[in-house]
Amino acid sequence: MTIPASRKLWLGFAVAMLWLYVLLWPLLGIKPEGLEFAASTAIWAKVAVVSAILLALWQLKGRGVFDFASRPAQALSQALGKATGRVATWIWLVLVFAGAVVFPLVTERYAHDVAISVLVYICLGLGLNVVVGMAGLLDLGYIAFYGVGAYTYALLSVHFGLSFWLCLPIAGAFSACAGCIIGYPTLRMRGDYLAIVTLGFGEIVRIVLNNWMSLTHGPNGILGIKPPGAYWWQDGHIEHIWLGSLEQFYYVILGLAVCTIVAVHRLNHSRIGRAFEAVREDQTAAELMGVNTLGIKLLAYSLGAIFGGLAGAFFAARMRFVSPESFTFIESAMVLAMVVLGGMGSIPGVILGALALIALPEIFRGFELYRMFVFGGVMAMMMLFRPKGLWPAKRMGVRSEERD
Amino acid sequence: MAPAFHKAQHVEVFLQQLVNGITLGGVYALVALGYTMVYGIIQLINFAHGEIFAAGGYMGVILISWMVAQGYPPFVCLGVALVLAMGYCALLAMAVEKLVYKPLRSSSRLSVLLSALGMSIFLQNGLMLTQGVYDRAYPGEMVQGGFEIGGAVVSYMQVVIVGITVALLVGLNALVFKTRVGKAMRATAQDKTMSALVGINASRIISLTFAIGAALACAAGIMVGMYYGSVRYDMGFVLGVKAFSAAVLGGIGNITGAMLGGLIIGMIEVFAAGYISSEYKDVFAFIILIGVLYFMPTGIMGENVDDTRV
Amino acid sequence: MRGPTLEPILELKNVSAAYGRIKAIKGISLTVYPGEVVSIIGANGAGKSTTLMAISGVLPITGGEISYDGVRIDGTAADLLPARGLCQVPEGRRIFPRLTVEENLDMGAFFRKDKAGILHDLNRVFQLFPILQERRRQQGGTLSGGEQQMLAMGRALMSRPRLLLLDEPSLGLAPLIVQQIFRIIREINETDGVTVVLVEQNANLALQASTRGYVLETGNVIMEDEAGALLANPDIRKAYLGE
Amino acid sequence: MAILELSDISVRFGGLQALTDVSFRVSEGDIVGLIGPNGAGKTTVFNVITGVYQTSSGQVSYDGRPLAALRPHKILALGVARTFQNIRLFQNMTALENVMVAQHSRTREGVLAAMLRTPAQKREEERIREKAMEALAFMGLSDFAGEVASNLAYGLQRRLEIARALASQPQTLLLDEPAAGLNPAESQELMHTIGRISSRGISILMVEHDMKVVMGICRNIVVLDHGVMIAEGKPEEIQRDARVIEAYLGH
Repeated sequence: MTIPASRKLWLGFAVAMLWLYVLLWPLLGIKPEGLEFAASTAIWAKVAVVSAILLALWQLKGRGVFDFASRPAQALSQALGKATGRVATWIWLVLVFAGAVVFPLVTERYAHDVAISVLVYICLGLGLNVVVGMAGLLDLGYIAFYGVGAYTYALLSVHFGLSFWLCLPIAGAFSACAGCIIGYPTLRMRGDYLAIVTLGFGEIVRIVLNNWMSLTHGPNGILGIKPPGAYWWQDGHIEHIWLGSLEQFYYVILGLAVCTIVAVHRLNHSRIGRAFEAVREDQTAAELMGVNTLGIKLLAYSLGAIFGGLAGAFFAARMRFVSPESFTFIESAMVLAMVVLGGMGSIPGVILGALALIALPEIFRGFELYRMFVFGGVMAMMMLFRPKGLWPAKRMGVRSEERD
Repeated sequence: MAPAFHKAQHVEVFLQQLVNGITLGGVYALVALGYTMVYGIIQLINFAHGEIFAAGGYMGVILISWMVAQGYPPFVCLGVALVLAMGYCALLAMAVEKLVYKPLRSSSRLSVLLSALGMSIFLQNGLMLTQGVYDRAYPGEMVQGGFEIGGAVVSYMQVVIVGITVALLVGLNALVFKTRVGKAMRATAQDKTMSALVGINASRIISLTFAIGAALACAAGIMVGMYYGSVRYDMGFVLGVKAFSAAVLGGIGNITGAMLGGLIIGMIEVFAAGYISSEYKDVFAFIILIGVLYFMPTGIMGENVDDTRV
Repeated sequence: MRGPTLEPILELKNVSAAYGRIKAIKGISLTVYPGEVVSIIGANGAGKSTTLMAISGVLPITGGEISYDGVRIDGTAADLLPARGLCQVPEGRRIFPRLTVEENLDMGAFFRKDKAGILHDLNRVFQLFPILQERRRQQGGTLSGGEQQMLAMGRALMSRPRLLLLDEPSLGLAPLIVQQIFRIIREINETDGVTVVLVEQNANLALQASTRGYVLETGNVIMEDEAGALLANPDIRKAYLGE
Repeated sequence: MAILELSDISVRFGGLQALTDVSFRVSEGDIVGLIGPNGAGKTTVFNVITGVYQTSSGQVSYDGRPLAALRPHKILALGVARTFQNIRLFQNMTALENVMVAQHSRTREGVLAAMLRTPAQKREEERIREKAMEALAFMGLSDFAGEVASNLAYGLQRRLEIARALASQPQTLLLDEPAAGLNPAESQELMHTIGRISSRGISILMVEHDMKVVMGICRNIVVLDHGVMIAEGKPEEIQRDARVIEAYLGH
């Protein structure tokens, strides 16, 4: 790196920091009581120092200063990768699954609760992944299908006393219908219009839930939803019970999540999954290669909606209460963030994304307020530095440049 | 009650709605312009635009509160705050553009859209962290009183809002259609390579577009704050979607269309709230958005036939 | 026209460029002297337009050197070149369709501040293309193909170029209009002293209007000669029709 | 017998007349070259045949059936496959997956079968894979089956596009500038490949600039200029046709 280039970089950095101060100070420093500089300067200084250090490190890295450390580290990680790669995938799967099964036996109530939300979000993330990751259709109102599923079960349970297990497919069907209703008019639209229309649709669903008092009780929500019934091992023999403990719910959602994972995985490796991806990659070429793109997009929508609806029905059963508050845009954004963070189109990526966004903040509970702030920033930065996500969708094969 | 009295009352209500609709529609138009200009030039739905609007509302309350506390007269407060806050928002939008949109110029549209969404969440929560989760009230009644026309009450506040809106819209029109920079903006939106070949620096024009859109949104934020008396950190979300609907309704990329679309959406909302249901007033904008995209995707001033595209 | 003491106004040394993985030009060298009209001819896909886009700085080059007026210009941003007198009329004309004729012309002088000079040049453009004056309030997109070509050339002239790159000015135009366009190209060259690099598919037409010519085939220069000599050369036909 | 027939095709875009009364036919097993200067409307012809554009007047018929108002995927199902001027592979999918997609219209197993992985679905997937490998092998791409399309060298991407088109089991193949960007050795090989495709009984219509390729393998040539057909005939006739020479070289 030549000196003028690095000087230019630092000059740019100085301008950026000045700019940051101008943006930061008015928000914190102008008070009716008078102007104040201490608080904003303190925050600004922290940001400036941290980013200066990062910039310097990055520059040093560019000059190869850290090669002495990074080379062996890289070699080590490669060796590790090779070693783990030698263990067959199914062994890993069995280990993870076994871990998930014994998890509630070795942990506390609070951990069960967190684990249940992680699994619910995994289902949601995988469903959205079908739409966004596989078919490449940006959906910003995905949570609406979750809501449709939840209210379907809630209403059927409260008014007709229908069983959870019967309602599960009904909730899926209702969500699929909702998916078609929103999907159909948007099929011929350009990609980015789709984003805003789905966002609008999500809001419509929330507003309707909030105001249709006679059906949904509005913001008060619906109480008294029955939990799922099941045959459970109790007192030495199997008998029918109503699920009550978090542990029992955990196993239900674990089953649902596993089914979702298997279904999405199989779908991914079928002609339908390939058609989804072809539409994502190049819609015109896909159409010309024999894929009915309109039909395939509608299918992607309704499939995504079904997964969302199933998760919604579970959510209603587990909470035994639903209200419109659970289905806001922020929830949609959160599910989307999982998919993006984990890696669009990648199943392990989505699982990782759900863990990162739901479990991590639980660990850092003190920073609750900063959660969405950090999400937003990370989401934007991800697109700059790692657009394929933490665990990118895996493709076989090597690069041909390496070969020849 | 006599039927005649009924009728008079109907007319009054109608006039009142009309006045309110114009006020609200003007605000939507100001915000819609930012969406439409940015979309026209880099084909991006700038989700963060709604947050710029909210930031404008906050900057207004911050500056006006401070100046009122210093004892300046209301109109001076308003004028100075408007100018300073518009400058602030322009800088904010340019920073966002330089930081996350410019490096992604050659990436897929999905990537840019997601980073715009991320920026929107980031800014919204940034506002919440610095300004708190609760509503922040504008100081007292800035502009008090009003007058009556045919039974409809027009507050001076509404007059001020409509006045500022009209002035800004006229100014923008002059800028875009009369000045050289405005022509360069339109040229860049139509053909970036060609505009480089005649010596236009596209990056600078794009930055400028963000700055102008942000300044207008900021003014809208301040006026909404004054009109409703307070601002809230998440007020940019729903208003942003409505303003975007207005831009689409007018034909995205089209400046005159955005102004018209804003007015129409504002009217529809006010009349729907008045005559159909106030609970569902937000739904109508979304339904119109979906309907327009389905039945006439190029909007009322379709982008292929009109010259006012930026 | 070309004297031994004259410095070249444009010089390409072994320039290569690619669109993604497609190597569009593979080591092109050419020299243009002030006052010349040089044509670059060749079949579709030979790399003619790519060469112009590389000169104008729109397409970054992957090898070689480009000098203009004795100064290296490869790596210079495209929007800085018009102010230095290097201007291109790209293939397909690319007028701004929703700007009026007048606004299009004004954009040609975007970087200029001399009001009097601009007005003078505007009059010169209207003198060369009277039809543009008639249509000056009309939107560019509503003009016919020939008028659009004239507008594109007029827009380029508004920057008062010293070197004008013209890409396929005859594309899609009726023969009569083509004649007219080429007459004006000669006039711009002779009266206004603008050096012209002309890319054409229509080889005979281009060579008749030029002093020298280069023949491109699949990204390489395969022939270079005085225009008259190239016109008489039977191998040109082979380069086009593959006999 | 004509398998693909264009009669009096005209296409207008706004005020622009892209094609004017173009009529020609491609007989079964024929190799037809479609040539002409820039902007002559060659790719437009392809887009009309494959249903991307609608004609303003005239009719395209295939196997005696009019193609009007059919969506592109239906036209492919009838047996017309194409490649693209600017390569349009599914960039982030592997070569094998690219080719497998092309069989979409020839297969039928649905979502439920895929999720339950029914025996019929498994058999069908197996068949798709076999056919895809066959198409790759035909184009000499077996070694690259697992590679992501965007990582393939340019010449290989061109070949992969042809493999993808072949995997849809077409009777007619439209090639849009298959030799663009290839070096002389690769063009030579391409000519050989086109010959092999033709010998499988597939009719070929190709747009190409490289006259060595066109003159070398096409049995018939159609020349367009300004959207008008100016000549049609055998290669040697075309090379001597005064109107063709004028269109290319001027006068």
